[in-house]
This record gives sequence, C-alpha cells and structure tokens, in this order.
Amino acid sequence: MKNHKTIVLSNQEISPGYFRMRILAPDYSRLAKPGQFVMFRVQRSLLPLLRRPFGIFRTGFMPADCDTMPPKEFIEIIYKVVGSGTEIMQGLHYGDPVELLGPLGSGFDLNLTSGDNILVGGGIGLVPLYMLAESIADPSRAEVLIGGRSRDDIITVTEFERLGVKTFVSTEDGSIGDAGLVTKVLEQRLEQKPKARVFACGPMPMIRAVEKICRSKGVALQVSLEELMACGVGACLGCVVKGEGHTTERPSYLCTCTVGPVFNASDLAWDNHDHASGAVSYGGCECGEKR
Amino acid sequence: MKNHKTIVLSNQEISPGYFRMRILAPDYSRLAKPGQFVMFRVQRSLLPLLRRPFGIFRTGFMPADCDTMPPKEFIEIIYKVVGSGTEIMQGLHYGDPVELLGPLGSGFDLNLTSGDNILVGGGIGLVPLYMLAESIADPSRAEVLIGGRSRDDIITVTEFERLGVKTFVSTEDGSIGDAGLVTKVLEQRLEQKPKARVFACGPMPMIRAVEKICRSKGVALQVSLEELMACGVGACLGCVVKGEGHTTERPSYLCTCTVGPVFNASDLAWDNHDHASGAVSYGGCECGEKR
Amino acid sequence: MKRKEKVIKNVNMQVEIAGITLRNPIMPASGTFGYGEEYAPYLDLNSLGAIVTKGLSLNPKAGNNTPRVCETVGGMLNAIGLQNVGIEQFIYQKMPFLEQFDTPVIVNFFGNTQDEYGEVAARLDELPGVAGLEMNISCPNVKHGGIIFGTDPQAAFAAVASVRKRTSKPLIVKLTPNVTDIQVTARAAEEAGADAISLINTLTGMAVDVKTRRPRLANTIGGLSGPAIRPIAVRLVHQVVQAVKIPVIGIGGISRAMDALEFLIVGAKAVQVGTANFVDPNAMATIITELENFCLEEGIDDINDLIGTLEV
Amino acid sequence: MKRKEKVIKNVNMQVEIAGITLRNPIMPASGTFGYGEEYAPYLDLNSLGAIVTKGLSLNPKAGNNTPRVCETVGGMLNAIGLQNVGIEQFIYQKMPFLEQFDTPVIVNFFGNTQDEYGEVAARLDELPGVAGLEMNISCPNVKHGGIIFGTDPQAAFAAVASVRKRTSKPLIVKLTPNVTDIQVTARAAEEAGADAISLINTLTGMAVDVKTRRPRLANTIGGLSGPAIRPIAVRLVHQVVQAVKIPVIGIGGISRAMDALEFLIVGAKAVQVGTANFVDPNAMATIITELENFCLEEGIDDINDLIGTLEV
Ligand SMILES: Cc1cc2nc3c(=O)[nH]c(=O)nc-3n(C[C@H](O)[C@H](O)[C@H](O)COP(=O)(O)OP(=O)(O)OC[C@H]3O[C@@H](n4cnc5c(N)ncnc54)[C@H](O)[C@@H]3O)c2cc1C
Ligand SMILES: Cc1cc2nc3c(=O)[nH]c(=O)nc-3n(C[C@H](O)[C@H](O)[C@H](O)COP(=O)(O)OP(=O)(O)OC[C@H]3O[C@@H](n4cnc5c(N)ncnc54)[C@H](O)[C@@H]3O)c2cc1C
Ligand SMILES: Cc1cc2nc3c(=O)[nH]c(=O)nc-3n(C[C@H](O)[C@H](O)[C@H](O)COP(=O)(O)O)c2cc1C
Ligand SMILES: Cc1cc2nc3c(=O)[nH]c(=O)nc-3n(C[C@H](O)[C@H](O)[C@H](O)COP(=O)(O)O)c2cc1C
Ligand code: FES
Ligand code: FES
Repeated sequence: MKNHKTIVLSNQEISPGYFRMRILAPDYSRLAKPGQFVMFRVQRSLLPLLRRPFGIFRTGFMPADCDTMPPKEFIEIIYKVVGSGTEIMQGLHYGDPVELLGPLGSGFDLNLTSGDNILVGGGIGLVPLYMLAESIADPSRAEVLIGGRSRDDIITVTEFERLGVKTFVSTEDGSIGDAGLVTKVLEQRLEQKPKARVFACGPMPMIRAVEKICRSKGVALQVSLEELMACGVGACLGCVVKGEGHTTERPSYLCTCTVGPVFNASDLAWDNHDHASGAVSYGGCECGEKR
Repeated sequence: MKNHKTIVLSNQEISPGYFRMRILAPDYSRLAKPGQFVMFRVQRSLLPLLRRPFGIFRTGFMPADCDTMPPKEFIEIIYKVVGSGTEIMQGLHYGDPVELLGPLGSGFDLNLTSGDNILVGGGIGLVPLYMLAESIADPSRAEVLIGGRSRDDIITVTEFERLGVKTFVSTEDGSIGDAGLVTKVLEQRLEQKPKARVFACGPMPMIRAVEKICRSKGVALQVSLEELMACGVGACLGCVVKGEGHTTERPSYLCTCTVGPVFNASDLAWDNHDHASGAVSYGGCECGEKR
Repeated sequence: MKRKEKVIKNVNMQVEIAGITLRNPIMPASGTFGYGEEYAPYLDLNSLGAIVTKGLSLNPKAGNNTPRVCETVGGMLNAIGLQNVGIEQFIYQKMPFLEQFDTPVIVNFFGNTQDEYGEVAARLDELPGVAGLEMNISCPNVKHGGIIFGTDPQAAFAAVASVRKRTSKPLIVKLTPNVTDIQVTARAAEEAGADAISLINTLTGMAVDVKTRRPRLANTIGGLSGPAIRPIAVRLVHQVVQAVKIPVIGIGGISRAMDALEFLIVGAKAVQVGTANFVDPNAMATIITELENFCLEEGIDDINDLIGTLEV
Repeated sequence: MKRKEKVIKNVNMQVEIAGITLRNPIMPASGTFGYGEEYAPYLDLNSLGAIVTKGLSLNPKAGNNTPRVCETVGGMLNAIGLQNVGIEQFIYQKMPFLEQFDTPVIVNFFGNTQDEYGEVAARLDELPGVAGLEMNISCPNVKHGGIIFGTDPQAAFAAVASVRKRTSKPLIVKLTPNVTDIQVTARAAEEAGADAISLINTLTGMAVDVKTRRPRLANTIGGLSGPAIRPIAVRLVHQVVQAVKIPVIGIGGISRAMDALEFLIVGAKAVQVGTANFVDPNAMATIITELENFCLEEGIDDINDLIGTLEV
C-alpha cells in the first residue's frame, strides 16, 4: 500500500467508450491480489477533486527504455467513460503524470478456487475477474460468463481465452453471443456444474440476480461491489454497504474499501440493499444498462 | 467583439519563463487595434475559473492546411508564467481547445502618433507596444525603450528592430544593454526629443516613474494598465482604477477593461493610486521585479 | 425511467413568476450582467427569460477601493461595493437600450436605510419598462450599526413592508445566505408582501496574499460566488421552497443546464446565472438550449412539470 | 520585503495550544483520518503536530444510509452520520495503536444530549493517552427538537459548561459555520470554559441527481468540505480570532502550505487538514515541509512570529 506519483504508459480505446490504460507501477506484481483496486488521481489539479477507484485488470513488466535499467513494472486498468473524471482520463497520453494509491481492498478469497469455478461479469465487471482467472489452479475447470447490453459492452474475451478459460458471451440485444441476460447463462452452467463456486462483478441488478440464483442453489458466491468512495482506505466511512442482519433498528455497515470490495455474498444484507452507485445515473451503468 | 471557441496553433518559450502563443483567430486582423486585449480561457474546465487577460502582440495570417481552404488568421500573445493559469498555458500544444473573447478595450489613441514617439516597455509590457509601433506612420521617428530586471526579461527586441524602430535596451543588473532603470533612458531620450509623445506599459512602479517624468516635462503620455479582471467587458466593475480628481469623499473609478486598458495619463489619479495587481505578489511582477 | 417512452417535439419553456411571464426560466444574476448592453454583442438578449440589472441605489455609488475581485478554487470573491450609476442615470442612459428588447427587465435595487429602499421602489414603480423589482436586502443597515438587513428578520420584514407600500409591481426579495435559519428570513419577506424570493446572494468570504500578508481584497471581506457554492445554494433553495408559498428563483454557481436543473427540481421556478457569464459570455444561451434538449430526452413537454419534482 | 534579508537555517515550528505542545501546527481534521491507523502506511504519524480522531460518542453509532458522499466543484458533500466505534471500543481497540506514537492525541467527540456530552468527556478525562478533547457541537440537540447545539449560543454555552465540569484536560470546542454571527457562538464557548476553538466544521449543502431527481445523498443534506469552502473558513477564523482571547485552530479547504498560511496569518495558532487527505494521503507531510521552506525563504525563524500578522 503506497501512493505512487507516476506516469501513464499507454491508453487505448478497446471498444467504443472503453479504454485500457497502462500505468507505471513498481511493486504491484508482488503486492496486488486478484480483486484489489487502486485509487487513481486523474491529474494533479483540484478538478476532479477526489480520486477515482478502479479495479486492477492485470500487472506485468515491459522492457526498460535503456538496457542498463530494470524492466518497467506496470498495472493495467480498464475503464468506461461515464463522467467528468473518466472524460479527462480518455485524453491522457504516455508520460502524463498521475497518482496511484494501492493496491487496496480485500480481494477474492483464493482458498476456494480449486474445483469448478464460474466467473460472471457484466461490462467493466470483467476487470477484477481477469487476475482471479490467472490465479485459478486449473483453468480448464474455470469458465467466464461475459455479459453486456450490446456488442460494444463485451470486453476482454480474447484475454480470458488466452488463459485457457472457457468463455460464454451473451448480450441483451443479441448483437454478439447469445441473446439475453448473463444470469440466464449462469443458470444453465450451474445445471452442468452444480458444485461450482461463483464469482461475480457487474452492475447491481446483475449482482442481485446472481445472488438469488446462487442462494436458491446453495452455491458459494463472492461478489465484488462498487460504492462511492472518498478515501479508499477506511478513513472516511463513505463507502459502506449493509452487512448481513442489517435492520433499521440495528444497522450494520461494512466498508467496501477495506472489508470489500469483494464480499462473501452471505456476509451482506440482500433484501433491502440500497446501493450508492445506483444513484449515480449520469452515464448509465458500467455494462451499458440503465439501472 | 466575439467569443471564439478555437485552438492553439503554436506555443514556444522565447526566453526563460516567457512564452509566445499563436492562436487561430478569424477576423482579428481587421478588428484588433493596437493596445487591445483578449480574455483567454485557458481550458474548458472550471479550473482556473476565470479567463486571463492578455494583450494582443500581433495579428497575422499563415498558409492554410489545404490549398482549397482560406489562409489561417491568427493572433499572438506573449505571456510570462506567474501563476496557476499561465502554468497550465505553458503546457498547451497545437490543437488544444481554448477560448478567446475579444478584441477588448480601448487601445491607443493613434491620432497622436505623428511626430516623435517614444515607447517605453518593461518586461511583458512590451506586448501591446508592438502593434502600436506597427501603426506608427514614420517608424524612423519612433523608438522603443526596452527594460527589465535581467537579460531573461528582455523580449521582442528583434521584432521591433525589424519594423525599423530604434531600440534602447537596459537592465537593472546590467546583464544586457545599459545598466539601470528604463526610466533613466527615458529621461535621456526626452532631452533629445523634447516634443515626443510617450507610450508606456509595464510594472506599476515603472509606470509611476514614467508619469512623473512626463508630467514634469509636460509631455503627453498614454499608459496601458493591468488590473484584476473578472469579465473583461465592463459588466462586473472589478477592474477599476482611480480617475483624475478622485478623492475618498468624491471617488471616481474608471473601468480598465472598457475605458482602458490604455489611458491618457492626465485622466488618472496619480497621487494615491492603489493598484490591484500590486497585491498579487505570488509570481513577482511581469518584468521580473519584486513589487 | 418511464418518462422516456413519450416522444415529444416541442417543449414549453415558459414560466411565470409573480405575474411576470418569462419565455424560459433563465436570467442573469444582478451585478454579473451590467445593465444588459455589456453582453449584447455576445448574446441575443431576446433569448433570455428576463434581464436583471446591476443593483441600483437612489444616488450613484462609486464602490470600493481596489483590488475588488480575486479568484478562489471553483469560485471568486468580489467586493465591488455596489458601484452603480444611480436610479436617475439608469432611467435616462440605460433603460432606452433595454426597452429595445422584448424581454422583461427586472431591476435590482438597494438602500442604506428603510426610507431609501422605499424611495427607489417608488421611482421604479413609475416606469412602464420595468417588469419587476428585485430587492437586495444584503446591504448594511446604516441605522442599525451596519448589521445587514437580510440577517435580521425584523429589519427585513420592515424594509420589505415599506417597499411593498411604494410599488404595485412584482416584488422579488433577494436573500443573503449568511444566516442560521433561512426559512425565518424567507417567511418574514413573504409576510411583508414579497411576490417572490430569489436566493442566494454571495457567501461572505476572504482570501489572504501570504507573501504580502494582506487581504486579497481592499475591503478585506467579499462575497463568494461561482460553482464552488452551488451545493450550499441548492440546500438553501430547497429549504425556502418548503417554507413559503410564493415562487422562488434559484441562484448560485450555475454554469450548465445540469446545474440549473438541480434548482428547478428542488422547486425553483426560475434561476439566475451569475459568475458563469464571466467564464463564458454565451453561458446562458447554452444553458437554455441544453435545458430544452434535456426535456426532449426525458420526454417532458412542459418545463413546469419538472419544477419541484424532487423525490426524497 | 525586508523579511528576506535575514538568512536563517532552522525554523521553530512548535506551537502551543491550550497547554498542548505541537511539534508543528499541522494536524488532521476529525473524520478524515479515521483513528490514525488508516493512514499510517502512507504517512509518518510522528511527523504530525497532533492526531485528531473520528468523532466518538458514548455508544457505537452505525451512521446513515448510503450514498454518503458525493463530489462537487472543488469540494465534496458527506453525510456519514457520525458513524463511530463508541468510546469503549475506541479505548480498547484504537488507543493502543495511537499510544505507540510520540504525537499528542486529540479525541473529537459529541453527544445527543448535554448529559451525553458530559459523560463522554468524563470517560476521556481518565485516559492518560489523551492529550486533549475536541468537542463537536454541530450535532442535533435531540432534547430541543433537533436544533444544532452550535447554532444556538445558549445551548452551546450550557453544553460546553457541562463538559468543562467533567474534564480538566485541554478542551477545544469545534464550531459550525452555519450561523449568522460566529462571534456570538465563539464567545459563548469561551465564556463556558473552552481552552481553544476550532473551526470550521462543514457547511450544509445538497446536490441533486437530475436524471433520477433524487438527492445525491441518502440523507438529502450533507456537509460541504474541501478547497471550495476555504474563503468562507478564512473569513470565519478571522472573525473569531478578533472575538476571543483563547487560541483558534483553523480548518477548511486546506490542501497546500499556502492555504495553511492564510489561516495562520489571520491568527490561527494551528490548522487541521481534512478532505485533502483523501486527495493525497501524503498531503500533511508535504504541507509541513513546504511551510518550513516558506519560513526559510521569508526569513522567519519561528512560525509563531507569523501567526496573526495580517496587515489590514
Ligand atoms: C472498487 C471499485 C472498482 C471499480 N472498478 C472499475 C473499473 O475497473 N472500471 C471502471 O470503468 N469503473 C470502475 N469502477 C467505477 C468507477 O470508479 C467510476 O466509473 C468512476 O469513478 C467514474 O468517475 P467519473 O469521474 O467519470 O464519473 P462522475 O460521475 O463524474 O464521478 C463523480 C463521482 O462519483 C463517483 N462514481 C461515479 N460512478 C461510480 C461508480 N459506479 N462506482 C463508484 N464510484 C462512482 C466518482 O468516483 C466520483 O467521486 C469501480 C468502482 C469501485 C468502487
Ligand atoms: C489588459 C491586460 C493585459 C495583460 N497583458 C499581458 C500580457 O500581454 N502578457 C502577460 O504575461 N500578462 C499580461 N497581463 C497579466 C496577466 O493577465 C496575468 O499575468 C495573468 O492573468 C496571470 O494569471 P495566472 O493564472 O498565471 O496567475 P494567478 O496569480 O494564479 O492568477 C490569479 C488571478 O489573478 C489575475 N492576475 C494575476 N496577475 C495579474 C496581473 N498582473 N494583471 C491582471 N490580472 C492578474 C488572474 O487573471 C487571475 O484571475 C495582462 C493583464 C491585463 C489586465
Ligand atoms: C461581481 C459581482 C457583482 C454582484 N453584484 C450584485 C448586486 O449588485 N446586487 C445583487 O443583488 N447581487 C449581486 N451579486 C450577486 C449575484 O447576483 C449572485 O447572487 C451571486 O453571484 C451568486 O450567483 P453565481 O454563483 O451564479 O455568481 C454580484 C455578484 C458578483 C460576482
Ligand atoms: C467524511 C468526513 C467526515 C467528517 N467527520 C467529522 C466528525 O466526525 N467530527 C467533526 O467534528 N468533523 C467531521 N468532519 C468535518 C471535518 O473535520 C472538517 O471540519 C471539514 O471537513 C472542513 O475541513 P476540510 O475542508 O479540510 O475537509 C468530517 C468531514 C468529512 C469530509
Ligand atoms: S472510501 Fe473512505 S472508508 Fe471507504
Ligand atoms: S473586468 Fe469586469 S468590468 Fe472590467
């Protein structure tokens, strides 16, 4: 956990409205665990004021600029342009100064990844699942269900395939892959692999639907959540979600940035889970759906 | 008078800390008069919030990008990096979007430019004098006294020489030209040309000294002033200076952005002329002096 | 978002405030638009909902010493000192220009005493070209040791009541935000006979030049305006809308249609744009267009259907 | 600038507030620094003037529903709802960590009633590891229909007086800015026995999501903090310094040494850094270094010589 004053290495549009940014990030290969995130400072001015949270897509090394220097360690994030911060981000180039606070958060519990694993992602919800897939002992027993509203929202398919993970693509409008919700695919896959563990990340309606399915089938589920964050380190208490057993009389709140962003579904309250980011409707949700 | 949403054409450091920026600016050759200025919007965000005023150094045309298009009309400004806005400006490149409100202000009274003319400029105070020199009927009877604290603060000498105007350079530390204040040179030149009209722009202490000299010699003086501005068009009343006859009991204030920035020295109050920009000490003054 | 299903082509943008019909809810904030003519080269004054003048007093006022303005993060401080040409010069030099336009003229005014307020109001009442008065009660009450009229509900009530007696024109009272409980002042204004309330005027603030160790404004203290203050303004407008029955005009940090919408949704019937005019002389025109587009996208055919629709 | 002639090498940065010695005038603002441990990986807690904890109450408090935060221009709104672990858990789970450091710990606290304030103060009074108390009077007074203690000078006086009886530790009273006349509240706190005053707490504000037409915070109204509010904070600190004799701690929108200097120059003996910690976890360390550099450049060998040197 450190604050790096660093630079952008590259920044490319990988699908309309979706960008993949590589950032110089010493030590992240050693430190970052699947499911963790960074608080990213878009530029060194006071606008936007707060940092933006982004999941770590992957870490890696690239050749140094000069052969007497060590290779350059980087992370990659994938982001969708939805508002003021991401709008500025899409204009960043090689060399632009940015800041990276991280790696932050709990990450996925990897003790559970032997056996069958089903990863369910909607839109940019795929981001944290990639490092998870990388760390799964037997990729051939893992599969990833990739969903989105339309073909533009389907990202990282090739990347998962390269890991030897089976991919199932579906879109709501049928413009690529199966037509329909990714949760329909999940129900089908759970028929095949009833003992699989499920890992999900995506817009809240998808997460809710996945949770219902998993609960009804008695399947273990880990979810990665998004909440509005100010600090990212547990200091502001802005990013809480309701914990299991939460009631108005006996409220229970858990910090998404420290206890999460990955939670065991059984640790959360599902009946009346008001979701902060749900209120942020400016740019629609990450998978292109209107929440 | 128009607001152009336009782009930067070029932006180069001409002396340490001094930049010359060329901006696409249709119609300015026709509209801009010597001594006028623009309100420049540094970038299309809310930081910095207000526009920055800059004198128009010159207007011109450059070849179009494609031969079926008209030539590109531009203005040039010269600015010193002193604070938040100019710091962002120095990072701008070809194609960056900016906004230009102008041309604004009164400009120099050119009816007075036949005969001998002495232009006195300190640091970036030279900027508005260049277009004035361009419009003087007989350049051989004009001369420009260029002052600054040190050699880095001496700008645009070659440009004035190219117009056929005689230049006298002086620096306080003697690192280039004569050692001493530009006002010393002015006194000498007025001995030679006692009937000259004087035009001055620069830091307030220089302006004050020039005014004293001209008043004592009975010489006509026009000065171009800088005041803190919010609107640039006479709406906010933020940019006033004290007019001739101003007293605490019967105050008289004139708008620098509409009545000025060029004033006949005789229209201003000189005894107790508090100067707004004098309070802005962050980056020192435009000629490098500490006010 | 069921609203989106309805496909519409025209949006009614017209709103009514205290009997004044505005072609749309966008108008300039007093003191940021001069007497109208300053921005005429950049903006069609006939496109605005109304024109609001710089604050006028009985006699011309020279204003404060300089520096009068300075920039802050997302805002600016000003201590102009209410410089204005005075009511008579306004009538003869500024009104003729404004009368060329088919846009209601709202005259902002103030006084140093209750009587002075009344006198200006009476003079303005005679003018057919004036559609309404906006009474700025953020001025020091010279009779009461400089306490601002607007921070003392009793003084505010008395001043508004005495102005009310002198004019039958629509009377908008403009409140200062620098109070503990805005609802009290708002109700005082309403009870004293205001036809509408506008808020907020600037928040008092201060900035220091750390090198010279002097205030950045000659007046030491000034008024903070601009995007930085918008959340405070929205909160205050929200509170006032709940406290009074008369219409409310929202002001504070509006620079985009999105910003104006916040005020309309909490219940303002119209809004004023201030500092944003300095940033972009065309800001109000852009806001009007974007507001209309927003309604089209959301399937709203009358902007009045949007006003006060906050879901808490 | 005659100050520059003196060439110095060391600057005394130490200041004293109400008997607490701070190695420098920089400390975090309550609620933006957790219980200290959250920022320990990024910042040497031994470099700070003091550590100020999240606001504590007698019993643990769960806080508000979400969303709890949202960004505004140059600032942010929060309605955390004073979530905290409660005084007992603080003592057993958080104090041991804080006691490792050689930095004074100031505990921010609040109550829903006057009695509750007193009880928390009494409990904190027993703890040797606590250098001072910061009493947050920006809480709704449940006995008086939710009116904020800090907006009613009498309630403020009574609450401070009752806390004063329960503790002999240095007592800092933290004021809310949402009042008409801050000098009245400040004097009430002083007369009731406060050893120092800190201000400002957040300004109440609100933001609306124009698409959903719902407030951006579940609580509708929240507190505005960050650079946007600095001019208001500087003005209020300036006014309080003139009204009381006890030392004042300045808070509000500080993110650079320049910002801290504004408060010191108007007369604050120390400052607190809030929202800036979120923007840059290292902000306070940078401010301390830059502050020292500023003094060196200006030829000031004791930061106390800078405090209150505003030239009006
Ligand atoms: C743990 C975590 C991981 C995330 N990972 C990714 C990712 O890998 N790729 C990606 O595209 N997005 C991700 N998000 C969402 C991303 O943070 C927001 O899309 C982004 O902050 C929007 O910023 P903006 O300035 O463009 O939008 P604006 O709407 O202008 O932002 C305004 C404020 O709202 C916050 N905000 C807006 N939307 C969200 C959101 N959905 N979740 C949290 N805060 C939000 C911003 O951080 C900012 O404070 C993640 C969020 C969290 C909490
Ligand atoms: C009519 C006119 C013509 C000018 N022409 C030139 C020119 O040709 N070249 C040049 O380098 N500078 C010129 N200036 C000064 C220039 O406007 C300031 O240097 C510039 O605004 C500083 O901006 P900043 O953001 O870098 O500084 P900051 O100090 O961060 O600015 C803060 C605020 O102060 C204002 N400000 C700061 N210094 C001055 C100043 N000296 N005069 C007026 N406002 C100031 C800024 O506009 C801004 O609103 C001119 C000023 C005026 C009024
Ligand atoms: C330079 C300036 C001058 C102002 N003059 C007046 C005035 O004369 N009368 C008045 O009622 N308000 C005056 N105001 C306040 C504005 O009308 C408005 O209430 C305030 O600026 C908040 O809006 P904004 O954030 O959109 O600027 C002035 C504001 C500024 C910035
Ligand atoms: C997320 C958050 C939580 C806060 N919690 C408290 C608190 O518990 N007690 C308190 O007295 N002030 C609290 N504050 C107010 C700050 O201490 C500070 O007074 C205010 O944020 C202004 O300073 P800033 O602009 O530097 O943030 C909180 C502020 C924020 C942003
Ligand atoms: S974002 Fe601050 S506690 Fe989680
Ligand atoms: S800058 Fe606004 S009146 Fe001159």
